[in-house]
Amino acid sequence: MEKIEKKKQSSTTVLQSEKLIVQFGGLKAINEFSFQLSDRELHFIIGPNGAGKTTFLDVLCGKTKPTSGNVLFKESIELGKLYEYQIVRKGVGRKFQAPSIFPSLSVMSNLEIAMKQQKGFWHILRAKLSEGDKEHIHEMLTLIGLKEESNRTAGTLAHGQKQWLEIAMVLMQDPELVLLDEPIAGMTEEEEEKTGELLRTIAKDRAVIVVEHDMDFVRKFADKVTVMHEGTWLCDGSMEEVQQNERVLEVYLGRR
Amino acid sequence: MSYLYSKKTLVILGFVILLIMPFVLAPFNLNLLGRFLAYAILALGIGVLWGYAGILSLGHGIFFGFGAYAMAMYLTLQSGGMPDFMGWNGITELPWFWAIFSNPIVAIVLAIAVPMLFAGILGFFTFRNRITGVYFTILTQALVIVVTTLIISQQQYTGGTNGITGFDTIFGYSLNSVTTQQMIYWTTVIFLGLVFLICYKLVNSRFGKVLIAIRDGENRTRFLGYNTSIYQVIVYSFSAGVAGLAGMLFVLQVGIITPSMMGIVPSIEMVLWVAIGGRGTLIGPVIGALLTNGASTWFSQTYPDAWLFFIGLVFVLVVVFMPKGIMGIISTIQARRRAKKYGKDRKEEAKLYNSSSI
Amino acid sequence: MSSVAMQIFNGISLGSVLLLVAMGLAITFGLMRVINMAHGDLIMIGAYVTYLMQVIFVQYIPEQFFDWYFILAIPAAFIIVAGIGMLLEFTVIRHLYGRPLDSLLATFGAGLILQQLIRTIFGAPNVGVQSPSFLQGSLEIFGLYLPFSRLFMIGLVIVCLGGLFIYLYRTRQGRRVRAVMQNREMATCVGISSRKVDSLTFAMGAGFAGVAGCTLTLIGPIGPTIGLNYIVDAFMVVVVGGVGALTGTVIGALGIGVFNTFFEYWTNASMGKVLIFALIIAFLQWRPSGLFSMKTRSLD
Amino acid sequence: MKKYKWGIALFSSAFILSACAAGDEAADTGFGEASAGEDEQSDSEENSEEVVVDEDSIPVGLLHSLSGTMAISETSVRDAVMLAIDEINEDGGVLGKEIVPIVEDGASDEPVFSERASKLLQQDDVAAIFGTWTSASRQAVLPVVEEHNGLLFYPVQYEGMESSPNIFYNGAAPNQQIVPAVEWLFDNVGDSFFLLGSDYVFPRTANQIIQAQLDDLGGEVVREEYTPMGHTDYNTIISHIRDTEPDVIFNTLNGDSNVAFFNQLADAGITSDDVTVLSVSVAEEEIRGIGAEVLEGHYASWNYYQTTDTPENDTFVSNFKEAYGEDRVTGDPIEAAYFMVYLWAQAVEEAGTTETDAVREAASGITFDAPNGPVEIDGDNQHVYKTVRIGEVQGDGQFEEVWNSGEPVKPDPYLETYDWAEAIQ
Repeated sequence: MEKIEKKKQSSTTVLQSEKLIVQFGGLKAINEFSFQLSDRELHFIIGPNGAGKTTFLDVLCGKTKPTSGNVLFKESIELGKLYEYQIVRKGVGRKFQAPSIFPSLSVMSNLEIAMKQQKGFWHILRAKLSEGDKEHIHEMLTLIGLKEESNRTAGTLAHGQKQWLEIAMVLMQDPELVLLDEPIAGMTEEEEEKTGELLRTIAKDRAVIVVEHDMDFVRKFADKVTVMHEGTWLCDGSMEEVQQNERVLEVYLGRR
Repeated sequence: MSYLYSKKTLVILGFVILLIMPFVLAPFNLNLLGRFLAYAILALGIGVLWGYAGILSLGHGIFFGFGAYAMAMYLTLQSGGMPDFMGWNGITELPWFWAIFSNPIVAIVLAIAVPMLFAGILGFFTFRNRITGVYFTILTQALVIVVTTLIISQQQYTGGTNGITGFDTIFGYSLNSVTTQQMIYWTTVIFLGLVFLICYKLVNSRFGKVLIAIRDGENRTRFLGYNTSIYQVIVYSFSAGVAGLAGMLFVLQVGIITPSMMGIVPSIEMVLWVAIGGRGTLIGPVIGALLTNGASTWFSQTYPDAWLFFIGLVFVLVVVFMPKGIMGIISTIQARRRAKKYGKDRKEEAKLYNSSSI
Repeated sequence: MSSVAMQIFNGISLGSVLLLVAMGLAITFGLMRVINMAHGDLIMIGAYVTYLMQVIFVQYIPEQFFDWYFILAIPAAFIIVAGIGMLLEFTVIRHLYGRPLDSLLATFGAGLILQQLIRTIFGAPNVGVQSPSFLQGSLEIFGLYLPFSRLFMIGLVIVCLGGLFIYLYRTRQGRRVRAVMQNREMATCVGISSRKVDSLTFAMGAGFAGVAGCTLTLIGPIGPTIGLNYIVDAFMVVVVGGVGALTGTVIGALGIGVFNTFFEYWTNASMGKVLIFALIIAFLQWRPSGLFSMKTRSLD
Repeated sequence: MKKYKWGIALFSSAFILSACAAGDEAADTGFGEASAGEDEQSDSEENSEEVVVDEDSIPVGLLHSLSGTMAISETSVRDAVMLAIDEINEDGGVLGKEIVPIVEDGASDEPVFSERASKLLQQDDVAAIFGTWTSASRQAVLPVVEEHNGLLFYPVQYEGMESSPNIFYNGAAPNQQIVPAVEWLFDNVGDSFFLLGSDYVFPRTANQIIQAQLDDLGGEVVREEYTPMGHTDYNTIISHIRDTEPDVIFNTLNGDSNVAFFNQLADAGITSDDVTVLSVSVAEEEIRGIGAEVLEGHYASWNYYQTTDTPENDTFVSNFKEAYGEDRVTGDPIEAAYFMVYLWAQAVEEAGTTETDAVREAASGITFDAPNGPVEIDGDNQHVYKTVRIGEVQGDGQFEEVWNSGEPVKPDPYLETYDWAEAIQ
């Protein structure tokens, strides 16, 4: 019932999954999960450990192939059938849970190779950093507050700075859909706040899916929340709505 | 910025020193240096592959061997027609895959192209199937066994364990005359310079940065939209081509190539030159190849019974305690000096900025 | 028909040799991710321990007990080579955890040192040992000749595997080993000394190399450089079987043994070798992480 | 700042260059400090750095693998050459001068052999090189000695098909080992042959010769098998042997593989009563590695055994044991390495100089009473006349001679005197 309603509302659906199943051996990490995402939406996915949140992101970015079902990006692109790099080139960017930047390259170089560009080797071999590119990178550095550190080796940045750098690397690709896996893990309160603001800025131009555990953070910044449980869809809505949901309380608090 | 200038100057200075060596060294020593320089070219290829792209191949001996065999086949054909071993192995007509090597240009092109193609095809399947790291390394060892066993068992076409030797002229000049050897030496130096330059351009381009990215996080690079396996194939193939070139120059100065020079142990030793010199740099492999071979020549002359102890110990110590090799020590000393000069608080910073790209 | 049966036996017997050689490596490489190129040289030392044991028996023990030298040599080889392994772990390997490719290069250097050490002590020429009389000759059934030495090796491999299995899965110490290998940090948190476990595990892997060296004296030469004959084969077994999976190692060894024997029987020894290694390369394209692999969910 | 770094880089390249030049200096100081040399000479050891070369001495090169896989065989050969040099020096040397050995390690690596050979010829200016074992290493040295007009004395039996004016071949040519062995086996044992060898040049060439010879004799080759170097599993081969039931296994395996083959043959219950194995690469030294008990009753074909009954051999064996230990054994290549030094010394005496062309000329027809009997250099091909001997392995690891050719056989590396060998020439 609910689902049908939603479909009507969203004229610009960015992402849509129907009855997605991912199986590891005997375990169904994702079981008939259906999901929908509108453009410019800051969408949080929450759920207890093992709910399948990260696996869902893995499917979206091509790291894991679905066992059955598929995910449609921009209504026509079947993500389940593409390689990782092809998915990226279609406009899906992902930030991983542990900061995975390139420690031995400078901050600048990290962004340089992340930049939206033709990424075939022939083009890359001859590529030069143009003034426009530099300006673009500097804008991004300003956004994440690392302007001063542009020549520093990325491996020497502080933890929070690495997280931002990775977000910046995702943004440099100018994606239409950004996937973030626990972006504030290990951050100080101040950094969390900054990250939240950053997410809002990002979501102005594109759809964002965030997997997060920190409920205060979710409450503060989420447009919409989807709750997953044991690989299935449990409910969605605003944070307030979700918090009222009987089944969510059951799952989180073990109430029956 | 000023040191960048002087860094280049010093590389050029080193290059010039190498160029004038024929006027300084006796022919025998020149020949020795020449073959070390051929090794240095090989080491450069391995250095780019391993130091920058993080791919450890323990099978570069076969690419080196391909190049060497190609040149040796050409030299044999133009020195005296059909090789002796075919005669007493009952082969009366030159097989086609020998005949094409009678043209020097074809031989030189194939010496580089065959390794590149071979590495390209193998790499295409291997990297596409995401075989990297340790698995790739072990796979290259299997490859060495396949190729060397084949060469040995096809004695009638390859000369078997004796390899190919006994050629003594090139373009009508005696291969062993002092002038010819000098020419070959200079050719080697010039090719070393050229390969160095190409590698330098390569690793300092965006391509080089992508290679480092693949080394440090292959999956992450893929999620930036790069088809990493193509990059790996390209750099593997490039490195194989460089090895082929080195093999070609090597055989000109040594006059023999046998399957035992392409085996597992030589292939590991090639990598160790790079480790000793310093991976992740370009000067490191060159210095490593020259120093290790120079030292092993000197040591085994002086202490023939004990030099294995020594070289084994050096390998262990370098890999365990100096993972960046000689170049690593140099930059540590340098960082320390800089720290002394600018005070303690800059010490950390000094470490941060030592991203040397040569 | 009987020749096919004979080849199957030959294949199994070659497989058991490969398994003996690879078992220690399956531990050091499979469980600890250390690529021990000196494994072949540890095998070589195991063989020299056997030789030494024979020399001691010939000189000091009455002749009627001669055959016992071999029985005693097996535990002796295990203990002595395990000791050398422990020393190697302490001096070299422990600095290299998490750097598998570096461990390959460093242990290659260590192997050179071991070779030269043995050459200095025992001289460059090969030495010979006499097989104990109870392992000479062969069992003849249904027109097949099954050499006692081969049957002994198959038996020994089963015993070693059984011992290893019981150790890993049925003892406290074994549980600790598995705990450390699966999650080092977690294991340290619950109070397991990972240093001790590393050291013991590596020593055990080395010890099995010693046992392999000891039994290889029944069929092969003993010289300072014999390690090289076995090391690459051993790696192939572990990789084909799947790193970290003992079952895989067993199947990998038997598979390579049987295929190799048939290839060799149908063509010749060189072509057999070429074919089996080509097959391994092709196989790895199909299953990059071997027959049995542990799936992990972490990035890289 | 960076200059420091590059200073080190330059320093290290300077080091390499000086390493290259190290040999040079050694030679130079040798000549320059001739007078100071005598004191050092008295306590000089085998170390080549301490070798002092002056007008009263003649430098010779010893080029063998002292490390790597071939060290197994080659160190004993080097020992034999050293023994001969010491003996000659004790007798007053050559041309009244002392022979000074300069030992180099070929490291079982062909480029190293060629490099060391050029070092010996160019820097040390040696009068002759004694050395190499494998055909590959000999062929690596061949162009070097030809280019610099040096002399190489080669001590091992080999596949023939070669005669360089700068090499003296002191081991058996095929017609001094393989051909008579096949003939003897055909006459005394049987006519079906199983050919087994390591996969390299000598076995493959030897087997071609045997094939041609058996075709001529009316014998049969039931199967030809080659195993890669370092092969240790002979079960499959043994199955083939069972299947084909040959009278004779003609064995050209190299040292290491012999151990595996004979052990496994014995384990399979196949003894010398069932099939006769004749080996051409198994000498006394190899028997010790294989174990005499599994070899007992099998045969070998050589020109010399430790048990060869000549007065020269008694002296040789006792001197060898005295010098290197009671437990050491001699053998064919060791003996060849020993007498080739005497042949060279005699040729130098004859020529009155160590100059290559003169020595080569003088060498033709030189004779010497070697431990294996009289030997003579054949001036046509620079091989040596030698007596062929077939021996049976005894329980103590020694051979008992069962047949010999009676007189030294003329070497014929290209088998020109055999009609059946036309296809191979």
